Amino acid sequence: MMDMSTLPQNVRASQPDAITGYRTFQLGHFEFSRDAYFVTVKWPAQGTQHSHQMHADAFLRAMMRDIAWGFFYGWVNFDEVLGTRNHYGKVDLYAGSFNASYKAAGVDFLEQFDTPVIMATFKAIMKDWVNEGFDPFAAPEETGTAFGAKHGDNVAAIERTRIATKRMPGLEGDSPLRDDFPVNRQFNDVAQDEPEIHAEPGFEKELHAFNLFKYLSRSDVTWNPSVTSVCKESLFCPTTEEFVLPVFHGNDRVEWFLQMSDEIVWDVADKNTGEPRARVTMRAGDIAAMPADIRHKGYSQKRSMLLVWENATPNLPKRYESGELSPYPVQF
Amino acid sequence: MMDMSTLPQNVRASQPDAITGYRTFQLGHFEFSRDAYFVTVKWPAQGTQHSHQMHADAFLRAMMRDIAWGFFYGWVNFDEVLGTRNHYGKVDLYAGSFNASYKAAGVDFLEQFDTPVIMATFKAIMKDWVNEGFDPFAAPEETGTAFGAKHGDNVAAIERTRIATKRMPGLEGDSPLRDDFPVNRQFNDVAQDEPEIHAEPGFEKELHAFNLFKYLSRSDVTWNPSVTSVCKESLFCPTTEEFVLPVFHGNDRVEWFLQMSDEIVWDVADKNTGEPRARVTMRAGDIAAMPADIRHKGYSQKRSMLLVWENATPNLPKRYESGELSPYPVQF
Amino acid sequence: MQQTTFGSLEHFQKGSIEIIKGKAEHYAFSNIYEVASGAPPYQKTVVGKNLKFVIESLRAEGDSPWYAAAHDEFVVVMDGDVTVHYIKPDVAGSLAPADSEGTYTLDGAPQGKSMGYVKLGRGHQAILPAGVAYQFRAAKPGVLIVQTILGPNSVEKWNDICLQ
Amino acid sequence: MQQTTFGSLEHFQKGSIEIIKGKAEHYAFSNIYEVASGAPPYQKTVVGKNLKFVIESLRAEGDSPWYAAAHDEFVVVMDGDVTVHYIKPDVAGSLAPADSEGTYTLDGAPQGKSMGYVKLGRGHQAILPAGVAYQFRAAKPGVLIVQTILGPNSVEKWNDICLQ
Ligand SMILES: [Fe+3]
Ligand SMILES: [Fe+3]
Repeated sequence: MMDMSTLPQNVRASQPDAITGYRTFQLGHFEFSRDAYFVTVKWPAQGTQHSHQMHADAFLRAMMRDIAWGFFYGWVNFDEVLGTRNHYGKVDLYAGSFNASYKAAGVDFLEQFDTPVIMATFKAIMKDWVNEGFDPFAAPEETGTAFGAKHGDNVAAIERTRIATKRMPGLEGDSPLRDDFPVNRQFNDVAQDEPEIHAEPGFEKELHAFNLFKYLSRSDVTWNPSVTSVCKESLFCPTTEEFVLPVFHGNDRVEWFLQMSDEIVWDVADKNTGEPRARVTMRAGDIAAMPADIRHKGYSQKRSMLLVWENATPNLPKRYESGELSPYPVQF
Repeated sequence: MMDMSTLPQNVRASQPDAITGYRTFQLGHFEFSRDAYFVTVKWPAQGTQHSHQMHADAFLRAMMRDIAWGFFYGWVNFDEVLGTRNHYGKVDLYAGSFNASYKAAGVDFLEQFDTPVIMATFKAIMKDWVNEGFDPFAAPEETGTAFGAKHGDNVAAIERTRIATKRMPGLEGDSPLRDDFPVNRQFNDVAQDEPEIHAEPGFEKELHAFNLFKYLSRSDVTWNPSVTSVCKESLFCPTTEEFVLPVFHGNDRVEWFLQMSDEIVWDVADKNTGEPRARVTMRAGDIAAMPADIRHKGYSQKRSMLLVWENATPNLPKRYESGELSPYPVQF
Repeated sequence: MQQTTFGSLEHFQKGSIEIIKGKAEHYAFSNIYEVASGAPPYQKTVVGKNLKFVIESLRAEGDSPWYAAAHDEFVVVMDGDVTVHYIKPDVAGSLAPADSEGTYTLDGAPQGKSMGYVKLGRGHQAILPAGVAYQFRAAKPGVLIVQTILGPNSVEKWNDICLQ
Repeated sequence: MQQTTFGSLEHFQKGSIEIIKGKAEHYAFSNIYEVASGAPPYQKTVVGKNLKFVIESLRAEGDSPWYAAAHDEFVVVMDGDVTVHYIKPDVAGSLAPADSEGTYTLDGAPQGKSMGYVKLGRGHQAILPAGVAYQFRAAKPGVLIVQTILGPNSVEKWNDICLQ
C-alpha cells in the first residue's frame, strides 16, 4: 500500500478507504474516488455537487493514455462527460464542458491546472488504483481484471514511457528497435525478415532501414502511438490497436490515419457537443483525415497496425481555432 | 456448433463465419453480427446503410435481460442507440429512434415485429453468440469472458426462466423458495433464519411467511426481478444487483424502487431524447419513484437488494402516453 | 467481502438526488426508516404510491389495532422483531366491505377463530390474507412495510418526507 | 488466430464512410493500393496532406528517376520488393536547393559516390537522407508510401481518389 509520505507534494489524497482500500483524490474542485467496479468523479456546479461514474477499467485505460501521451494534442475525452484539454504547459480538466446536454443544463465544470500538478495527481491515482494483474495498456485477452477491492499494484505496467525518436528507430543514437520484445500473439503470422542493407564502406551509419511491420508486431501495448520517422514537424506515429480506443480523442489540429493492416472502425462525433457525425471503416491501405472539428474513437476487433500521422507545427491550435485554417485538410 | 436445421423457422441466419465462427442474423431490415470483441447492428436509413457497435459483453447482457423479461414494460435500451419497445404482442426494434442526435440527423430506424418472431431471433442470437464460460446474468467477478472467437455455448445459463409467482413464493401451489441455491458470495453475512409460523390446526396452509432477505441472498442472477408478492396488479419484484444494469430502462408507466440493502446510484435520462436528467443515490431504506417519462440505469458497486415495484394494471401505457396520467406519481 | 448494509430505526443514511433537469419532487424520494422514526406507532404512512396501490412504512411499537382488508396484503419487517396474530372471522367477508380496497381498522379483536401467529425478524415477509384480521405486536420499536391499496387509514404527508 | 490482413496491388478492400452529419469529402478518404493501381509508375500521388506535409502513394515499377530532397524523407514498402540505391553528391547540397522542401527529380544519376543500396520487402522502411540522391528499382509492380513535403513532383487529384 502506498504510504502517504510517498505522495508527491502537490497531490491531495485521503487515507485508504477502510472497506475498498482505495484512496480518494482531490484536484482543485474535482474529487476522484473508486470502489470495486466504478470510478466516481465529483465537481461543483450550480451551488451543489454533481457526479459522474465510469467503469473502473475504462477509466484506468483512459487515464493511462492521457498520462502516457502527456495529455496529447487537444482533447482526451475519457467518455462523453469527463476529459482533459491540453494547453501545452497547462491542462484543462472538465466535466460536461464538451457535452451539449450538460452545457445546456449548466452543470458543466472546467478547471485549469499546471501540467506538472495534474500529471502528478493522475500518476498517483494510477499507482493507487491499478491492481496487481491489471495492465491498462493491454488488450482484454492479455490482462487480468481491474475490478475488486484494492490488491497490490502494477507499477511496471503503468510506468512504461513512450519512446522518443529523433529521426528513425535503430539509427545510431536514436531509439532502439524491439528485437528483444516477443511477437504479439495476434501477429504471429507477420514476417520477421529484415531489409538487406548493402552500405559502401564509410556509409554504414547513413544508410538505414528496418522492418516496420516486425517492429509493430512486437509492440506490447495497444492504442499508444510512438514515433518512427520525423520529417521536420511531420511525425509518423504507428501503433497497434486491439479492442477499443479508451478515449474519444478530439484533436486541436488535423490528424491522419493510414490503416496498415486489418480493419478499424471509427466513431466520429462533433468535438464540442459530442453529437455523432460519421462512422468510418478503414481497411488495409485506406488513408483518411480526421478533421480538426471532431472527436474520434476506434474499434479494432483483431489487433491491427495503424499509422497515426501527426503535425507538430507550433501554434496550430490557435490557427485552427481562429478559423485561419480550415478543419478540413483538403478542398476539392 | 448450432446446426442450421435447429434454427427456428422464423429465424434468418448465415452460416457460421469462417474466421470467427459466429453467425450473422437478419431480422426485418436489421442485421446483427458479432466478432471477437464487438456486436455490430446495421439498418437502412436515408437510402444507405448505417451501423452501430457495442462491446459483445454489454450487448449480450442487455439482450439476455430483454429475453428474460419478455421485453418488459416499455423501452429496453441496450445503449444510447439500440433498443426495443414492448407493445405487448408486438415489439419495436429501433436504432436511434430515442436518441436526439440520430433523430435530428434522420438516420434513425424502427421496425415492428410480432413478439414470437423477435423473441425467436433474439434467443437464436444468444444461443449462437454466448460462449462457454460466459454467463450474461452473472456479475463480472462470477463469469468468464464474452470475448474471443466462438467456443462452445452456455445454454443452461441463458435458458434460466423468470419464476412466476401467483401470490407469494412457498405457498402451496406457488413458486418455490430458493433453499437449494447457495448463498451468494457477497451475501455471506445475511442471516439465514426463517420466521416461526405457529398455525393453529387447520390453518397451516393459510398462514405463510418466509425470509425474503435469505431468498434474495440466494439469487444466482443479477438485474433480473422476480415476483415475491401480488396485491391485485401491484407486484413486488425484488432482485439482487451488482455492477451495472445492462440496459437503460424506459418505463411506459411509473415504477418504484425501494433499496433494501446497500446502495445503488441511478443515472436518469429523458425517455425520448436520452438527455441526462438526474443522478439518484439510494441507500438502504430509501424509496423513490422513477417517473413515466424517463429512462434509468443503475450502478451497484456491492451486490445489493433492490425491491422493484411494478404496476401491472392493463392499458397504463396508453393512459400515460395520452397525458391522462401524470408521469409523476405524487403531486405535493 | 464488503459487509451487507441494512438500515434500521437507529441507523440509516438517506441518499440524495443530483438534478440536471427537472425537480427532485418528481422522484418522491423518502426513507422508510426516517419516516418511521418520525411517526406515531402504526401510522400507515404512504411512502410509495402507484395510482391506487401503495407501500406504507409503519413504526412497529407495542400492539397495533386489529386490521383487515378484502384483498391480500403483505408485510416485510425492515427492522426489529414483530409478531403477527391472525383471526379468521366467524362470518367470512364481515371485516372489510366486499370489493373494498385498503386496510380497515377493526374495533378490537373480531369474533372468530385464532389462526395462530408468525414471528418475524428482519427481512421476513408474511402474507396478510384477504378477509382475515391481523394484529402486529412489537416488544421494541421496529419498522414494517406493507404492500396494500390506498385505504381509509393511509396517511399521505409527502411534503414532510420527500427530498425537495 | 485470425490472419493478419495486409493490402496489395492485387488485393485490397476499400472501406467506407457512413455519414450522419457532414460530408464524406471532409475525410479525404482514399486507398493507397487503389491509387497506385491507377497511377503511372512512380507518380507521386498525394494521399495525405497536412498543411505542407504529405504522404504520397507511389506505384513502384521498373526504375524510378533519381530523386533528392533538402530534408530527410522516408519510404515504407507497402507491397512488393523494392531496392533503393543511394548516391552521395560530390558537392554537398547540390541536388536540392538549400532550405527547399519536397522531392526534386534529378536529370539522371548525379555526380558522386555510390553509398550502396537497401533491399526492402513488404513492411520495410528506409530513410531517404537529406541531400542524398536515391532511386527506386522494382522488378515487379509494388506500392510505396513516401513521407515528405509537398514538392514540384507531388500530384494532387483528390477528386479522382477520394470517397464522396
Ligand atoms: Fe487521435
Ligand atoms: Fe426499470
